[in-house]
Amino acid sequence: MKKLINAADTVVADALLGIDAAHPALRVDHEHRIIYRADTARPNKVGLVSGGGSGHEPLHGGFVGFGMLDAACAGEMFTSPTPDQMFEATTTVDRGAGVLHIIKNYTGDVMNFEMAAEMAEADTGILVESVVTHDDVAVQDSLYTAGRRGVGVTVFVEKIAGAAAEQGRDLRSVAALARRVSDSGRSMGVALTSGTVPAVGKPTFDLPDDQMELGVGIHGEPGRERVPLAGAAQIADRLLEPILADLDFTRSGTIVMLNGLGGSPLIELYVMYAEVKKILDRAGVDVARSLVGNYITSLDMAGCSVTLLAADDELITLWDAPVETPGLRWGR
Amino acid sequence: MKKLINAADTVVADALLGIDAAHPALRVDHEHRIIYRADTARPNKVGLVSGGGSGHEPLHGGFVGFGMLDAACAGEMFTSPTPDQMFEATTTVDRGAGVLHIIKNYTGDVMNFEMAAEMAEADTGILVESVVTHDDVAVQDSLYTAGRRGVGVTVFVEKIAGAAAEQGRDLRSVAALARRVSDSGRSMGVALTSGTVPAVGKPTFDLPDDQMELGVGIHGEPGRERVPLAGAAQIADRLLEPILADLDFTRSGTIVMLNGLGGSPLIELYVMYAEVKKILDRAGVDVARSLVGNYITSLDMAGCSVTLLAADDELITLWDAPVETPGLRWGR
Amino acid sequence: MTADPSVTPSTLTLDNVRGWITSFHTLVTEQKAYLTELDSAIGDADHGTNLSRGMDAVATTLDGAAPAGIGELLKGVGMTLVSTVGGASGPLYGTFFLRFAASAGDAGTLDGEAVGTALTAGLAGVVARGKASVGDKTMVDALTPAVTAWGDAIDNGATLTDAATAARDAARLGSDSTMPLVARKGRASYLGERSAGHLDPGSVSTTLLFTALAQALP
Amino acid sequence: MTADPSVTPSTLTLDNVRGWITSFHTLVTEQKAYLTELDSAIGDADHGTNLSRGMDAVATTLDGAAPAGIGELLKGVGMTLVSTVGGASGPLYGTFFLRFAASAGDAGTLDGEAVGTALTAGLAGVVARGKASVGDKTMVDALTPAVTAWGDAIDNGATLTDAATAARDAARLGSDSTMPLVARKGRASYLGERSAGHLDPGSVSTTLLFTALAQALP
Ligand SMILES: Nc1ncnc2c1ncn2[C@@H]1O[C@H](COP(=O)(O)OP(=O)(O)O)[C@@H](O)[C@H]1O
Ligand SMILES: Nc1ncnc2c1ncn2[C@@H]1O[C@H](COP(=O)(O)OP(=O)(O)O)[C@@H](O)[C@H]1O
Ligand SMILES: [Mg+2]
Ligand SMILES: [Mg+2]
Ligand SMILES: [Mg+2]
Ligand SMILES: [Mg+2]
Repeated sequence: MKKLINAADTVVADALLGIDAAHPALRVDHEHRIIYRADTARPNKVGLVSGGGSGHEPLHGGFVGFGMLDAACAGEMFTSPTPDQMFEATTTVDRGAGVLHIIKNYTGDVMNFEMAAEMAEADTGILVESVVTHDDVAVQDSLYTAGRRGVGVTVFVEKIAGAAAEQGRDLRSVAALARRVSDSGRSMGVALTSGTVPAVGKPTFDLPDDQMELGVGIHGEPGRERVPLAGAAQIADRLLEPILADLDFTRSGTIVMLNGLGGSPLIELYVMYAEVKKILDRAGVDVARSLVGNYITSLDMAGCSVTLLAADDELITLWDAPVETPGLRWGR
Repeated sequence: MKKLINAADTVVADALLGIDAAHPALRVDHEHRIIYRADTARPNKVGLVSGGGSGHEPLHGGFVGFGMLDAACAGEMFTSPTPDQMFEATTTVDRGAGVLHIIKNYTGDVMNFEMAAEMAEADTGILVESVVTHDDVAVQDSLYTAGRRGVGVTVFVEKIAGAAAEQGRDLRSVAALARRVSDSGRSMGVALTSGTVPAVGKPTFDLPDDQMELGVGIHGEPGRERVPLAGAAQIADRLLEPILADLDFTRSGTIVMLNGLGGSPLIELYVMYAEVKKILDRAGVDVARSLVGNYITSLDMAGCSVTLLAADDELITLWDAPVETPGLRWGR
Repeated sequence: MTADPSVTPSTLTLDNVRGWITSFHTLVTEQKAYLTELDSAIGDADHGTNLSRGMDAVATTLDGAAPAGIGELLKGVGMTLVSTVGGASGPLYGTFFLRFAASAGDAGTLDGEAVGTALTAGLAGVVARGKASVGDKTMVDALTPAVTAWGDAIDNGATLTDAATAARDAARLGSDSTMPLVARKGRASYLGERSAGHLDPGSVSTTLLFTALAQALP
Repeated sequence: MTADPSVTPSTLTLDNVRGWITSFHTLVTEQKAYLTELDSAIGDADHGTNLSRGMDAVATTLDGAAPAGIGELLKGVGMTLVSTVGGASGPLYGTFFLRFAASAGDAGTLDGEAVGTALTAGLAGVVARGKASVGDKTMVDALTPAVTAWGDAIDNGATLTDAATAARDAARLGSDSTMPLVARKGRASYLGERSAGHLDPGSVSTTLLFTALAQALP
């Protein structure tokens, strides 16, 4: 394992020091491992809290700031943060209008956030709503399973709900919007190599030199199938096929994210995006907005994921609204 | 070699297709492999042209846009672009006020840009000035060698000269400013692994599991020395020691860039930045602004570099000026 | 542990409970790598790390604490687990101990029936939180038969020691039964058919929980 | 190649020049991997790729072109190299051919002395562009002795064939001499002392250039 770290068990704490030092617009509570906006949101703005295991940077801490999250809770590497973190964040960011929890659908995250919401409502009366993202089409969806994993659409939910909250909408309306965004997105990823969790010290899974893992999860969860390594065009095809089969993206504009998983250089992401765009053009999908880069990663995993969001004019307007975070910034 | 590409010899062309598709604010001349601003700069703005080998994304194409470059020429992987590309870019972006060439100090880049400038002045009368960046302290500087390599400070030159050009300064003044920035920056990098050039198909250099290459170049050029792998704190020390020995950074504000080389995840860059910041604080260096992320990369090389720029109020004001490019964006 | 091993206990004392937690800590520490290895086959390779981080914190908290009753002691355990483990197992083990504690109240000792009631409350909390049924390939597959076995043993007049042994054996059988199952809850469910052929890590740590209880009731 | 091999040529014809470029293309193609390997030791592993990309483009350009004179032909070669090679070798080889072409002008044939003058002009261009001296461990270390050897041979009344052979041998010796040197120009100079013990790739490709000339003047 070759990593720019001090020790496996200090990575999260050390990275939080770096985030704190690098971004004067953020404030970090190191005891609770919470990243806040340094400025105070105005009274009656709905608060937005997200969080999850570390190792997916810039998600979530890199999306804290004007027009997006008010706080992000950092868990251990790939491990959900604990309810007391979310409770602390929730009480801190509440400005009287309640707080929305944005949760990626993993059993641990859902349960920890649930406990935090119960604590907040019981102990303080703060209204909490939550949205659970579940956009990974690699996973079969069913009432009898844990459901689909939450991945790329989480970035869209945080941006769009953040813009709505900044505009002064109330908790119910922001939560409904967030759920609409979550339901309108689909994602699929591919790994060329496994990431390495520092505490484990070796790659999470072995992948032969001539194979790739299609439908991989952002914690290195195995995907749909292991297939021979292919060219960018074929990879794009195999990522988009299940996405386009799952939801009709031809009835509105679409926001597309070509996301790097951490170990793939930008030039490769652009190569992939070119192929994705060709397929979308052929499929009659109108790309209204696009993002290419590392937004929701899996440590040093080589590979990428594609997220499509069916976005009507309201969502696109909110997407375009000003945002000022380390990970996304425009309009200010 | 595991890469998200179609074929080794189409990577640059394919990536340019992706850049074109992803960024409506850019326009790509695929024949000449030039990335332009899609809008036209106003008359009499000094034009800024840079370029270099591909594989360092977002440099340079990701820094084209309002407040930064007018055009970037993309060479083959790690190979300087050719004079006809720079000639074409120069004549296209000239708005009557002349053009500044921003060149990283590598023999090939310098000679190719030189020929382009000769062509432009001889064939069209366009005034061309140039700045050659040479900030890599890993390399011994001397009149009898090719001099230091141009690396991270190039990002600062492009941003600050871009802001000055946007403000309407004339060619001489923009060029002088660019040279001042170039002379005020120092960089040093470290590789944990080698990147792999697609056409070569295997890592440029072998690095044992327990060693790192200190002072590596962005094309995988060997560095100062190969030393045992160390923790983030020691690495930060060994990167900053030669930088701080080479120039006094305590006499003004400093802009710091902690740059990832392409294969290292953001969480590790933050860990490194925390250590860098501690050392700078101890050394009495006042960090006025900072950047943490992938800005000048070396394909999928794991590792990072640090760049320090001694920045007086003028430089910091220009740094803060609005910029709208895929790689850097604020104020708009 | 100050329990006198020569006496067959007829109640679970505060000291027994402390011994239970201490033994669980020891077992989790010993089996940390094994639990993580099980989790790397069908999860994300952290169950051992998670639980041992939590039990280390529990040990630190308990050290020097002088809780007045079983409820207070186990509430502390539950809260510590909730706030240090994270992941799926944190809320689940945390809820288990919190509900057990609530059932135990400020009692200083619990008889076999009261322990059964508290265990049942803990199980109900886990099910309410995780919504898993037996057969979903989770810790519930070990916890459910263990709690049932305890109750049955006490109903049949067994000593606490025998009840704990029966519960431990039932947990182990329940854990073993997860091997062929396809997971329907938790991270392993993403694997679908490929989750079959592996033990569920949480069911193995649950077996440790009852092994620890049996060790604390010698 | 339409040159009649049974006749010892006394001038360099347009056909000889075409043969020179064709042979250089063939040799560069054959030695592409070797040149890149040399460049990976002390450079960036692309000299073979660069030069062969350029010579492939030259071959395509020349194919079907009917230049009126040596100058026109080699100007095309130079411009193609400049616009397709990139890196350090592009401007250097490009400048070499452009200066050679300018010296040759619209002549259809060149005698030995005129070839010497053109070679000298090419060398001067390379030095002006790259500012390297003999001993800096660059292509100049092969080019300089080769040009000198050609001139000396012609001054001593040698045939063009013998002059070309002498130039080729001098280039090779010059290239071999780069082995122990510490590079002072180009990418290898970043290595300092560690550049010693390796051949300079550009000097090896320059040897191929004169090997090709000798092949074209049989
Ligand atoms: N919904 C659930 N109900 C009961 N137990 C569950 C549930 N989901 C997961 N588990 C248990 O949690 C264990 C995994 O714990 P752990 O690895 O610590 O958390 P995570 O899955 O978040 O990494 C599984 O082996 C399983 O026994
Ligand atoms: N300043 C210079 N003068 C003469 N030749 C040079 C100079 N710099 C480099 N070279 C030659 O160029 C060769 C490298 O060419 P190439 O690998 O194609 O370009 P790059 O170094 O840009 O990758 C070196 O081996 C050397 O012979
Ligand atoms: Mg986990
Ligand atoms: Mg090169
Ligand atoms: Mg786990
Ligand atoms: Mg080279």
